[in-house]
Formats: sequence, structure tokens, C-alpha cells
Amino acid sequence: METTANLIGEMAHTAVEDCYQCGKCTAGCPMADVMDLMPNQIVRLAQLGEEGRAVACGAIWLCVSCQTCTQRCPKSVDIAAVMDAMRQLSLERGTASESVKRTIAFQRAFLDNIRRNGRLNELELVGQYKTMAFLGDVSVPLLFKDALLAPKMMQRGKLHLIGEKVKDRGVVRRIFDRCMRQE
Amino acid sequence: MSRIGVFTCWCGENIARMVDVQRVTETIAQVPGVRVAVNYKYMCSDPGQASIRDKIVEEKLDGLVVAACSPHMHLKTFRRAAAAAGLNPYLVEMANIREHCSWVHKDKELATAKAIEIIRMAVEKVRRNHALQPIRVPMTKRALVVGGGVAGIQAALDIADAGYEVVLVERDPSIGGKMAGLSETFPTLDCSQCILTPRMVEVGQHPRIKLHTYSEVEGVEGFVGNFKVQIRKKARYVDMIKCTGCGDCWAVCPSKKNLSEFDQGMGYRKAIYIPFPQAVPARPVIDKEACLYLKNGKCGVCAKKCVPQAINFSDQDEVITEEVGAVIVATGYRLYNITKDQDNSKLTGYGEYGYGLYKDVIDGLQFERLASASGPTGGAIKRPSDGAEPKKIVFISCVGSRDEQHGMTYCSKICCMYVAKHAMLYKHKVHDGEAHIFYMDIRAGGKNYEEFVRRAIEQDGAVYHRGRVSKITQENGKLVVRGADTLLGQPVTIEADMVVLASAMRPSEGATRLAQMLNVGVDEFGFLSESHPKLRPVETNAAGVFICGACHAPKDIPEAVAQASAAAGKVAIMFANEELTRDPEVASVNELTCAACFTCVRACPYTAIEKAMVLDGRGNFIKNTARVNPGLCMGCGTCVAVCPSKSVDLEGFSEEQIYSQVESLAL
Amino acid sequence: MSETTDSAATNGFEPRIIAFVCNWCTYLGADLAGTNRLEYPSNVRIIRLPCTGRIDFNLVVKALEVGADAVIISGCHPGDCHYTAGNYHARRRWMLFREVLQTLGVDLRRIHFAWISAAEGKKWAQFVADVTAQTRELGPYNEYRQIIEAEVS
Amino acid sequence: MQIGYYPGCALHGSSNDYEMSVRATLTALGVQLKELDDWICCGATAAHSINKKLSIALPARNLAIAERDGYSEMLAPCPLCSNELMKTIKELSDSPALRREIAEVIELPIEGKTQVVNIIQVLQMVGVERIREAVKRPLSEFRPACYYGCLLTRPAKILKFDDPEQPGSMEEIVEALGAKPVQWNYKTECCGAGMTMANEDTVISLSHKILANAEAHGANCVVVACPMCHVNLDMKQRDIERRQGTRHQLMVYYISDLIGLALGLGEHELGIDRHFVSAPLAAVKE
Repeated sequence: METTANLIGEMAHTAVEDCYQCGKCTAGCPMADVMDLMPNQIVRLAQLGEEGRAVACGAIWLCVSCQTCTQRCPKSVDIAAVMDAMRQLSLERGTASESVKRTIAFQRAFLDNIRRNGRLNELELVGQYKTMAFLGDVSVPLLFKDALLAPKMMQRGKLHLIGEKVKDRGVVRRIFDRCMRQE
Repeated sequence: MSRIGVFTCWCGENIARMVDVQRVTETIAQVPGVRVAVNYKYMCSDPGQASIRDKIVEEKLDGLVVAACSPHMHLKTFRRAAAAAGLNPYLVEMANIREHCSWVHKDKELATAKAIEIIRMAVEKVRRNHALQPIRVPMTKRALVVGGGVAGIQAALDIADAGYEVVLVERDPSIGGKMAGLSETFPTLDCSQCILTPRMVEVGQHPRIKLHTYSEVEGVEGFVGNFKVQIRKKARYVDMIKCTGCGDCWAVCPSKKNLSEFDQGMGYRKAIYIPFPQAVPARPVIDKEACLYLKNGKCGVCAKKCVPQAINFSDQDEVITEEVGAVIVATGYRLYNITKDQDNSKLTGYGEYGYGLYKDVIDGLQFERLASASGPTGGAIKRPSDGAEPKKIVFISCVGSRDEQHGMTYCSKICCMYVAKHAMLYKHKVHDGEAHIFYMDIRAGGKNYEEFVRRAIEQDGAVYHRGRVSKITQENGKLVVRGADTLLGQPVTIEADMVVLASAMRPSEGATRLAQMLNVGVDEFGFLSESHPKLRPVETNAAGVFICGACHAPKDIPEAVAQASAAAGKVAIMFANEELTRDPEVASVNELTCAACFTCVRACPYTAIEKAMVLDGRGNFIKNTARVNPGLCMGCGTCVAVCPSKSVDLEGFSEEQIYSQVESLAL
Repeated sequence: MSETTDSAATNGFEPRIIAFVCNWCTYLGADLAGTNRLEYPSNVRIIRLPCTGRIDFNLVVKALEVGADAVIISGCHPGDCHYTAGNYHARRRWMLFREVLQTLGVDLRRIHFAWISAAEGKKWAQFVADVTAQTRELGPYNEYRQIIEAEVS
Repeated sequence: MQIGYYPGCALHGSSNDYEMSVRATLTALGVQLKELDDWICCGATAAHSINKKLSIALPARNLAIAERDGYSEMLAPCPLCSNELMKTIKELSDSPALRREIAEVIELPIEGKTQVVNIIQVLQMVGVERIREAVKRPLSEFRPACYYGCLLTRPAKILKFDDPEQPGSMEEIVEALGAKPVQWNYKTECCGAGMTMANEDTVISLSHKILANAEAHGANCVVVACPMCHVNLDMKQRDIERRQGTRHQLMVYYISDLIGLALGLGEHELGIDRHFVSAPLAAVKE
């Protein structure tokens, strides 16, 4: 029988069934303190084919992909990849919780920025993000959270009004279309 | 053979009911070469056997078939009967017409027909049997025990007490092994040295035990019954005969700051030293790396001080040869080295635990020394960095065990128990202290083991957290242990004064090399392989070589001791015979046709076949050939099947015999 | 089953089956079947060998040659071999040999490999029954004689 | 020595100080950087969070260009980029089917045979000894805490660089410059990387812990090899100080900065004057 445990396992190219729940991933996770579900619990849900609960949690969007869990897992389970799989699945199923809409909006904005320029244009990203975030409090992403930073960056030549663009932007767009279509 | 006797048994009604024994007898009587064919109610009974003996004599029979039950039941019986009548027992075969015929069929016609064919097969086979003499191998009734830990000590004493000589070889300066360094032992908490040292003394004084300490096995020749073992006796620089063990030498030795191996590097020893007060033999050795005189010719105060003049700076390694008939391997274990310098590239160590980086992160054996009354702290729990009494200790299980990424896949079996013991000992010594244990499962299968662990939790207040630890850092004097409590589903951070890592058990260094010398197999981790996991647990596939203790797999003291006695028993059984008698139904090579491809040598599970040379009378080389050592062959016949040139054959199951059996079934 | 055995004896084809079994597992399994009086067809003739490792597969050919309609090879389960590895050797060589047989045109449905332990009397009885029934279906193995003739001519 | 060069968006954006320092230093060491023609973004965290195939296709496009232009090795100074590139190489080498599929997507043949290296590996190629010899101005007053962060060494199975738990390659280099690196605990802890937005408080406290631990162990500066680490430790240091009510004033250098300084290059050409924190090195308490 095709269990959904394999679903996450296959998406992440890792054997989630190997996990014996030692919790080393949770123990080492820099974000665990603020997660609503622990990494080992997320793997457990994947094991049981109950990833439904996992894809709705905030934790998968708090994961920084620092690879500490994957590096130290005694059973060689790629937990970081499981987190990626959960994120992708939660987008497919549209189950992401309110609290993380902002994160997702930002990452979509980021990709859209790449889609059009081929490379990241930070200043433009802010604008895009604001429009995409459509949230009451639009807190400025990444580097610019501290309102004082932007001007300082300008004066240090760290922020460019006109960002770089790649020559062959057509191929970038086609790559995006081909990949996104697969979703 | 032309004078075969066939004796068909009724087995009361058991055979006769379903097989027409009369018709069987008449039919078989017609088979060429069959001199007599008779049937009788109970062939295995005394009168039955008597009738067989009489017929052998009267009819000068040269071959015997008893058509009755399974050979596993009575072949020995009838071979004995034949021997009693002067017929070589290997000229007797059985035809199983009970278990394989009368008991499993319901049609008398078919059963009878089948019985006749079964017997005909046996007749064709026995026709081609050879008279064989049991192989007798003279043996040296003297055993070698490698390893002087508790297992080796037990094995040596048992064999010696059975009346046989024992040669005991130990790599360290004293016997005692790991157990001598333990504090108290689970589940009874009796003092390790108190129970072990008397046995050590016994070994030292036993008239039949020859002790080689500070020595290592360097080579092994020969085979079961007759091994020649080369042993390197490392230069000790102390004359064992002259020395009285008075201790004046190490009292005056100025080289003080040498880490003590016995104290797991937690204490110091002199350059001339005995590892611990109760050492056997109570004779010192000089550590040539640390001795000022041996390094740069200065000092030598020990020699000046030594009244009997036992110090000998010009001492040299010496290789001696011992002759023994059996070998017991009891080389024990070492701990997984938690730092990254590993003998095996796969074992990357646990950088995240900071062992070797933070003084107060130690392993289980080091804690044993801290808790031991004979230890560097006299049994007071003091942390290495500053000698302060730790008020909070974290114990971590499964370090290197059950970890395919950094360590071994197997469970080291004893850690659950000694971690509980450590927590207990600590709480007994430091009443206001906190003991925290990180574990994955508590494996306490053993007499009074579960109760012991519960006691640690319920009475001594050890706090168990179900989860692994990810990282240990040191911040303002505390060891910050970041683990998880998977039962709560949250990370746990504990600021401890000391951390004890229960690191995995691995076979001791050099065990694989020794195994190779003895032709004993090892598993992927270097543990020695037993001959059969259930039925031959202390035997190996090398005849005359036995294993016991942690060289076979992770084991605690009771198991190691039990296994040691088992191995000793096997040796005693072997020595109880005048000489080694082995079943002559073994393989042999036709050396003239042998193509010397040595496929058989590779296929033989008992390394009983060797590469040899055929020489002429004057000893000139003629050709290479494979040669079976009948002393080692167990008669499985694998070599016969793999030989491309059909130059190997197996007595009792020869090609000729089997083929003729098949042919006898031709329509 | 007894029905078929008995009646089949008089009317219809009864296959001849030769079994090469190891002394320590399957032979004892067959003994156990006897001790427990587990009935099975009488078509099988057992040849005792120390170990399946001893089986030279030309024996299989020989068996077919003398008119066997099916051949059984059975020994200890992997890992339980009395001689540690004999059954592995057997299995490995069987893998090679079956290809040879195939190319020779031998019908592999006539050859049955099994692991039957000393404790599996029931399994032995059942196995023999199955092989017998199956071989009855296949009918006598005359093709083999033809192969031989082809080889000779 | 000549080597392919994949700057990545950060080094062409707000972390251009890192690029300045990498270029200046490597040039001084005789390493020619050949920037990858028309390279595109590696997709970063966003791609592998949102679309697996995209997270392979974007790095693959760059790898394919590198192959086409015959680079056997390519430097990616940003650990996030090099991580994405190397994970992609692994995926591609595991599955020929995927190789074919991705080649279609990115409109270039791809095998994944270009080796991706980080800045420290390039310095090791140059040779620690050669660096030692090239030193004009020994950094004896520097007590750096070498900070590797997460992605420089993890996951070890893919990156195969240094020890993921107790690394030492940066220390070896700064020692060659005459600096005295400190032994500390947070070498490989995560600074929170790009989590600023989702959960800034955590990032602040993680970064604070790192700076505090460095100081506690006697460091008078921090050395990094990652633009994100630099952002969190340098650019946000004021913010950290404000929120934690502490004062760090700890210079945060790129590994290339220190080499540049030791080779006698100026703060301006190394882009050090673009850092947010500019504080004198605290006098070393022996």
C-alpha cells in the first residue's frame, strides 16, 4: 500500500521511516524554542502519513535550513529536506497558517524578482514585497527591518537604485515557467 | 563388494503394517551381491543385533544395510554392532523405511515399492563404502588464553582447575583488564576489585597457569591439538625473578607526570610503576618513553635504590614459542574514541560534545575511576578541571552506539545499566547533587536489572530525559547541554558541572589481527564470529579455537564469565580424550589430477585445505596441489562440489556413491 | 491428498521425484514429518548429503537422465547452515547452473529449490505434496530424453 | 592561478564589500577570477522552500554555463550559493534521468562536473605557506573569533569541507597572518540567517549569543566567510546592542579582509569602510 509517509520521504529523497525519534534534531535546532511543532514531531507525522498537521504548522516556515539536524541525525535522515518538502506541500495544499503568510509572501516576492531580473534587486524586492504582502503592518523585510538601516546602506554604497539584470532574461522566465508548471 | 547383508526391521508394527517386509526381503535377496536378506521384529533389540553379528561372522559379510529407522536414530548402534563382529563400522549403511516411508504413506503397495527402492539405493551405496579408521590426532593438552581480563581469568582458572596447563597472555603489565578499574558493579553494587583481585591472585599462584604479562601473541602455526604460538615479551627492564615488588624504585623515580593508563588518564604514575596496588604480578615495568635514563642516560636512581639489583636497563624484547592444543580468545573491548582521531574513517567522533576540548566532559570508564575508592580522587567525585565537587552531572547514553552516522549501528548493551549505576553512585556520594540522564530506550533485560534501574529513578532520584543531546558548549564555567525531551516535545537545556558520555564498546585493538592469525572470522565491526549463533556460541570455525567475553560482542561481567566457563568446558572436553579422534568421513584431494586452481581452498569454511607441493622421492618439486588437513575437515563436501577438475572427493558421500544411488533409481 | 496418491497409483501418471537433501536440516525435517505421521505422496526418493554445499549440479542432470520427472534440492535456511556457509555456496552455484540448464532447454519448472529446517516437518510434507501435484500437471518429462538424443546425435 | 567565479546576488548587492575584499585579496595573491558569463541567482532559500525543481534548475543553469565555458573549479564566496550549487551537483550525479530533464528545462547540457569551492578552499589552493610568506603586516594585535556559521561546513556529506563540529581551517589561515585566534563555542552555531523577517527576535538573540561568547573568550573581532553572517553580526550589531541593552562594538571582518590587511592593502580597497561597525580593536588582555 502506498503510504503518505512515502510522499514526504520521496519528495525529500530521504527515508523518514528510519527515524527512531531520538530528538537530536529538536535538541540542536536554533529555532526550536519558537516552533509550534518540534522537528522530530514533524518527522513523526511524516512517518505516520499524517503530514496534514505538519503542513499547517508555523514551524516549517521558521526553519532556517541551517542543516544542523541533517548533519547530526544518527539515522542519516535529511530533516532539512523534510522541512522543504513540508513547505512545498503546504503551498500546494494552501494550508499555510496566517502567521506565516508574510514569510511566504516575501519568498514569492523574492522568486518573482529573480524571475524578472535573473538576479536579486533588493530595493525593488521591497516594493514588490509590500504589494504582495497586503498585510496591515507591512514590516520591511530582511535587511531593512531597522528603518535606519536603508539610508546608512545607501551612504555606504550597499544599496543600488538600479539593480543588475541578466542579459538573457528570456531563458530565466522559461525556466521558471517550466518548473512552476510541474507543480 | 559381493557379500552384502540386508537386515529389514519390522519395528514391531511401525514398519510391517505399511510395508510388506517379506516381499521386500525376497526382492532384495535377488539383487546381485546381496548374500543374505532377512527381516526381524526388532533389529535394534539385543537379539536383533545378535543375529546381525552372527550373520556377519557366518557369511563373512563385507557390507551391511539395515533397513529400519532414520540413521540419526540408530546408525551408531548398528555400526557398533558390526564393529563388535569384526566388520569395519564404516561398511554399514541404513535405509530409512520408517520415518521416510511407512510412517508417511497410507498405501501398502506404494510404500512397499518405495521401501524396496530405498533399500536398493542403500545397497548400491554400501557396495562402494570404504573401510575407514577414525582419524587420530595427537594433541598437546595445554591451552593458551589470550587476554587477562575477567573472561580470560575465569577461563584460565577453570581449565587449570580441570587439571590442564594454561598459558595466559596479557598485553598490559598486570592482569585484571577493564574490570579491575571499575568502581562498583551492577546490579548488586559489590566492589569490583574486592571480587576480582582474589581471582587474580589465584591465577598468579596457580601451579598450572603460566603467566606472560606485558606480552602479545605475534604468530600462530599449526592447527587443532598442535598450535605453535609466538609470543613477544616486551622489555620490562625489571628482572621478574630478582624483583621483590618492594616499591623502593617507584618511590624514588623523579619522572612523575605520566598519565596513568589504569586511571584512564585521570591520574599520574611514575616512569617505573605497577599499574595499581593489587597488580598481578606485583612487579613494576619501566615506561621507556618516560624513563629519563632510557631517554638520555641520566638518572638511574631506581637502579641505585634497588637492593636485589633487579633493574636492567639493557633489557630487550624477547620472542618465545609456546606449544598448545587449544586457544581461547578473550581480548575484550575498548571504548569508542569520542574525539575525532579514529582508526576507522567512518567513525568521525562527536565534535559536538566537546570531549577532549572541555576537561569536564569524560567517558564512562573515566567516571569509574572517579567513583573508585582506589581511584585518583580516592572515590570522591571531583571534576577534572578544578577538583570541585560537581553539583549537577549529565549522563548521555548511546554515544557511538545506535548511530550509523557517527558510530556503530549496534547497541552496546551494558550502557543503560552502568549509566543508572553511575547516577546511583553519584547520588550516594553527593546527596544534594542532581543526576540527569539522556536516553533513547532503557534496555534492562537481565536478572534484577529492571529493578536496579527503577531504584536509581525512584529511590535515588535520577532524572531521566527521553532524548539525545545535540551539543555541549562551555559558558562561564558551566557545561551547557542542549538536549531534547521528546516526551514533552521540547528542547531541554541543562547547565551542568560535569558530563559523562556512555561511549560505545568496540573490540579491543589488534583483535582483528589476532583473529586472522587464528583463521577466525570477524564481523564488520571487528567482533570475532562464533561458529553457530545458537548451538556453538563459544566455538569458532577454526577447530580448537574458542572465544569468550566482549571480543565476541558487547557483554557485561556475568555474561562474559559464563561464556568463559563455557569455553573452558569445551577445552576440557577436548583434553579429556587421549588424543583427538575425528570422523574419518572427510575430504581428500587426488593430487595427481589437481589443477591447483585452489577454488576449494577459497570455498572451505574451515580453512582445512592448504596449498601444497607434490615432491618426488628426492624432494624435487613436481607440481602444486591442494591438500586437505583431515584434522580440520568437517566433511561438508563443499570442496567436492566446487572442484572443476573433480579431484576432490568425500568419504562416505563420494561421487561414485551418490551417482550409483541415483542410477539405482533408473526405470 | 491421500485419495490422489492411492487412486493415482492405479490409473494415470505418477511422477518420479528425486530429492537431494542435507543431513542436518531437511533430512531431519523429513524425519519429523514421519514422527508426526504427516502423510504425503510416496513419489519422492530422498538422497542424503552432508550439506547442500555438497551438491554438484550434474547430479540434477543425472537424476533427470535416469527418468526423474522433478528434482528437489533442499537444505538449511540461509544463516542456519550446519557448516555455516554451505547453503550459500549451493545457492550461488545454482544461480549459475540454472542459466546453463536454461540454455540447454531444460524446463526449470522441473527443479525445485527449498530451505526446510529440522523443525519444519509440516513444510516438508506440504512441499512434497505441492511438487508432486505440480509435476502431475506437467506430465512425464519426455522432452528431456529428446534433449539428450539431440545432444547425442 | 585562474578560477571560475560565481559572485551571487548578495555580493553584487548589499554585500558588495565582501566582493571588493575577495577580489582585491585574491588578485594580490595572484589568483585571477573569471566571472561566470551571465550567471543567474541560485534561488536561495526561497526556491527550495517553494519549488524543488526550481531549486535544482537555477543552480544547474549556472553549473551548465560553467561547464560550457570549461571551468573545472568555480569559486562561490557565499555559502548559501555554494550549498545550493553543490546540493544540485549531488542530485544530478545521483540521477541521469534528472540530468536529462533539467537539461531540457535550462536549455543547456549539464553533467555537474564543475567543482564548486568556497573562499577558504581557494585560499588553501593558494597554500597557507605562500600566504604566510606574503604577509607584510603581521596582525599580531588581532584576537579573532573565527565564525563558520552553518552552511560553510554543513551538511558534511555533501560539502566534504573541514570538520562540521570542530572546524579549524580559518584558524590555520589567520594564524599564518600572525593573528591569535581564540578557542570558543559558537563557531558553527546558526545566526538565524535570513529569518530576520519571520522571527527577528530569535535572530537578534542568536546573533547576540554569538558575539557575547566571542568576547567572553577574549576575542577582539570576529571573522566570517558568509554575507548573511556579516549582515546579522555587523549590520545589525547596533540593533542587537539596543535590544539586548549591551555593548559589543566588535569588528566583524571577512576572512579576505584580514588577509588583505596583512598583505598591506587599504581598508578602502577592501571595502572595510563600508562595514557598519568601525571600532578600534580592544586591547588584548593576556
